[in-house]
Amino acid sequence: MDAPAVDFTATEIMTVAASRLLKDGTVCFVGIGLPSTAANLARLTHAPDVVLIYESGPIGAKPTVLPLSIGDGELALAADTVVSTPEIFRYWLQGARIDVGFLGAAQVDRFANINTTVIGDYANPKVRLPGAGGAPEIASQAKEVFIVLKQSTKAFVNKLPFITSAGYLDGGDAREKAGIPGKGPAAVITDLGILTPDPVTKELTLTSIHPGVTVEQVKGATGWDLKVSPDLTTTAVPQTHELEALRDLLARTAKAHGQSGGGQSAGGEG
Amino acid sequence: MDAPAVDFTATEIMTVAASRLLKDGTVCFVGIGLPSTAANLARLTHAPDVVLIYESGPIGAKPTVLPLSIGDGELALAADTVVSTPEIFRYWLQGARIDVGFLGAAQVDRFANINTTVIGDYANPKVRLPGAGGAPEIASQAKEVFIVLKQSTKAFVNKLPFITSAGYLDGGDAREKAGIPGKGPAAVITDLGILTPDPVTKELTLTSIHPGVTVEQVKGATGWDLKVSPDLTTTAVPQTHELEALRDLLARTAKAHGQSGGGQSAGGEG
Amino acid sequence: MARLTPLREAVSEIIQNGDTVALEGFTHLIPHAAGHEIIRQGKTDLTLVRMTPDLIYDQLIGSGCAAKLIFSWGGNPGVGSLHRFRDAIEQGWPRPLAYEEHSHAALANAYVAGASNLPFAVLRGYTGSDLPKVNPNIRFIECPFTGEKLAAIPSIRPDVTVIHAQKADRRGNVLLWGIVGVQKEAVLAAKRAIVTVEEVVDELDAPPNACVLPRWAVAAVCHVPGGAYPSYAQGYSERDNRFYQAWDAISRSRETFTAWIDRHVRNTADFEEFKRVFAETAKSKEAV
Amino acid sequence: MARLTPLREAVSEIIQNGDTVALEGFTHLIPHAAGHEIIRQGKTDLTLVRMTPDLIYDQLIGSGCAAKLIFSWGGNPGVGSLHRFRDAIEQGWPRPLAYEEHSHAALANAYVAGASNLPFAVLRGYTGSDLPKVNPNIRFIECPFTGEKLAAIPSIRPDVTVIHAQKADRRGNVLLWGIVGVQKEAVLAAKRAIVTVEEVVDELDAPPNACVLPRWAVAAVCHVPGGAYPSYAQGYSERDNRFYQAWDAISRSRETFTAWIDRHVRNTADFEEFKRVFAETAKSKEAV
Repeated sequence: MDAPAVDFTATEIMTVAASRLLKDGTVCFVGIGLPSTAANLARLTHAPDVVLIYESGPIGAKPTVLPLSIGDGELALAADTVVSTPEIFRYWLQGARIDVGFLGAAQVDRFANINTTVIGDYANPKVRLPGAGGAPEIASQAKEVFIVLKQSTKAFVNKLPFITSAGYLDGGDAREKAGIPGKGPAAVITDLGILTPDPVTKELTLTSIHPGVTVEQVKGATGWDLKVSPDLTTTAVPQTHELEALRDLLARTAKAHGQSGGGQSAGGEG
Repeated sequence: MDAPAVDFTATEIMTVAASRLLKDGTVCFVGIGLPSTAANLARLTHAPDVVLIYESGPIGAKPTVLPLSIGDGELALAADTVVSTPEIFRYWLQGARIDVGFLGAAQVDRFANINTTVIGDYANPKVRLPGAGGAPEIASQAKEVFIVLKQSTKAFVNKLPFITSAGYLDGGDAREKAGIPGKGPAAVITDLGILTPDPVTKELTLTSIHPGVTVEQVKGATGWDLKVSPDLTTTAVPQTHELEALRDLLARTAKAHGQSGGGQSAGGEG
Repeated sequence: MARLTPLREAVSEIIQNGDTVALEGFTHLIPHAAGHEIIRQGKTDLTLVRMTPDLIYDQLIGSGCAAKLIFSWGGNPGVGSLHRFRDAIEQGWPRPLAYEEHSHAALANAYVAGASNLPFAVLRGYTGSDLPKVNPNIRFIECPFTGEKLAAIPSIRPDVTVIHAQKADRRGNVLLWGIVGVQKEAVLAAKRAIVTVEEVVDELDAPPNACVLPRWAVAAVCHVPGGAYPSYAQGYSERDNRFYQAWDAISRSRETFTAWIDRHVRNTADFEEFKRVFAETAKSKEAV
Repeated sequence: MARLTPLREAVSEIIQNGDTVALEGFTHLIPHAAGHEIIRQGKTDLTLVRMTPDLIYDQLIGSGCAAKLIFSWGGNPGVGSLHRFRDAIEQGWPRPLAYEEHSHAALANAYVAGASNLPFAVLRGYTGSDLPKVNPNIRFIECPFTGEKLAAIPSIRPDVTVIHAQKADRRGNVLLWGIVGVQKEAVLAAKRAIVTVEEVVDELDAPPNACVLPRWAVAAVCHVPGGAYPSYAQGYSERDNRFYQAWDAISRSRETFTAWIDRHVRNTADFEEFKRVFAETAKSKEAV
């Protein structure tokens, strides 16, 4: 029986909301962690023909459990084909064959630029993050980009210490002027709501808020004075079949990996 | 029983002489036609571990009959692996992994430059030849090059109308100065003898003459005043086992291809 | 997204007059049936790209389909010259043929650059060759780190690439194997791709890391068994070396060529009829 | 030409102090046993190259083998930070670590350029990123035909590349399959290559167009079953995700790290002994 669910966590609605943005048939370059969870949930629910590409080489991956790493054998076994990593980046991503790049991030700024490199000075970092991985070219070359990460003032900062991967740079037409081919981030999906770029200024604006969350909460979790859309909507709650699919997926994954929450770590690769 | 053969054709001694130049274990990039015949004869006689690479993709090809074309299925079936044509040229030839490039030619000049493009003017050709194929990069990037073709004044010309693939250019250190990595043609094997470059001038010099051929005959088949080495030797006649291996190979080939002399055409692909 | 479609429709809808078209296949898997269909439909003003313009391009050129040729080796492999190619270049028949000439290494790299969505390819190549003197699309650049001089050529980005492969599944995913040549690169370098296949199956059963083209990278998949003839499809057919030799006589004069093309291609409805007519011709010759 | 040789000899003879060494494997087939042998032999001043320096490089860095790191993503996949990598970068322990940082796309292209014997790689990349500001080895060049601006980076040419593969035959030909990552390019970009394998067989029985490295492209093949552990070899073993999580605690302090490396690597003779000692540790933990 399908109906709106009543009991779900903030992470669950974030994952479901992210998954819904993936249309069936879309060719999606998937980052590990939350993006991979959301993309596979889409594949297991409304988008059976979504094509999932992982930077390690699988094209058309159909994992039955979530990969813990970007190169799990599970990804290769049921893929349409597995190519080399250079080919993934050269023929498929740079080849302009990717509709959606689905990324995580350590930090984003108000123009949806991404930092996964350092906090503090590059030469003398306060915190050294994993680095770029595939993100700079996914962010610039996928036709559009979705970013999924939990919202906090640590993660949503006014000015990034380091731009690893371009969103809209300084906003407006800066991205276009820099000669970046893809259209850029279409949405940032968090545990509190959905932020989308203003059509003109490209500043991230709260356009959907998850049920039970207040605008003040979202603003309080943002490191700049977050604009709120006059047409602010409330995110549709997960349907029971979506939530069941997600929970089954995570349970299968935990069982297979001998641990809890595989694929749910925030610091995912790429 | 192995012994010097008594009855053989000019083409046969040419092929046997060419095959003998290939050392066992050599990695050889093989052109179709005479080079392929000679290289496979080497593999079937003194050089079982020679590695034959064809530009269509087979690496370590071990055909039981000669290929009529550069992409015969026979080449793929018993190869160590078959890669893409771009990979052959990029990772294996340009990657400097080829010991010997074994080429045919329509014309050569006194510095072992090769023409396979046009006779006459490029824009208004008298005879349009097939073109470059793989030869320009084989000639420049293999560590050394062997050229095999029948000798005549039409083929051995003083000045080429078009240099498709570099030998020693204008001679001396011209090749080195042009920044060409490989050492260049080590020998031109014909149906009359073997020509090798003078160590200093790089001019092709007759250093071995096939039994029963006169120096005048060779000079008469050369479009320039051919120098003859003071140490001119007579080419060792084919051994019976070599000749038998060659004839068996050609017979098997004729039977398989339903024709005579497959792989013996002079206009083979680059 | 690949549609399973008759070859006639695919050629009609996907190839336009004036297009840059690459029909690839390195001796193996040459898409002859698709070449015939282009002739049948009278497509014209095409810029044809192919590393080894052999019989298939001799037929297209002799039929007047081509305005320009980009190539690196033009001959009848193991036999000799391509007479229609030479007649077009040397005598302008049936129309003048512009041509741009490269080496195999350069064209292979140009397809790789095209598949990689780069405007040019870099290679160590052409040193000492006269080709750069006659082809302004061969230039030289410097490495920004070492200062070394390297050759550069424009990438190949066909409007349409046509290949022949062994298998497709019902959704349009394609598998080829054996001598795979530049086919994957040629398909991915193109805006649109047509693939003719020997067989349509429920499951590809591709080995790991095989050369597979996913359905969404291909515009049309056409089931044309034997569609590589006289080339071959490994595991399905053998190369007809005798036809390559016979082509020398057929193509030597304009008259014998035109008669052959009219009878076997222009006056047949499709590749199935070509095969019937061709078999009849072969039989009657044997009878004589 | 590949010799079948014990891993100890291969590392001793083929890897020299100060070499540029790439140990590759993209989650799959990571050559951990070879990494341990490098630590055991106290190789030092290495420039280590790897797209994803994960546990294997955390161990090499923490053991003082590395002077410099060239990389594009440094983390414990699915778990978090690499503590030894961070300690070296942030605190200079056990020695300062120079590093050069790229994106995956750039390093993958740099290996391709290395395998192709080109001095640099060209890619559409880094646009809008701050990485070119901190890495002088990221430059921009112009297309000689279109004037477009493209990124360029130096090719990667390791002195030695080390990989793990599923199979070798007795002559030293190597087959790997599944997620093959950048291994072929890394091997062909290197002056010398060491391959550890799960199995040595009479015949590879490779499918057509498989990822095969011919024996003459490899310096040494070493039979080290399980040599990817805690990474995996498809068809042979599973990734030990629990060890990746356990590494977080082991590596968090210099003391726990050093104790682990001493017990499991420095004080074991080879990978077989590592496996025995490791199994004992695991058993005693379960007992507690």
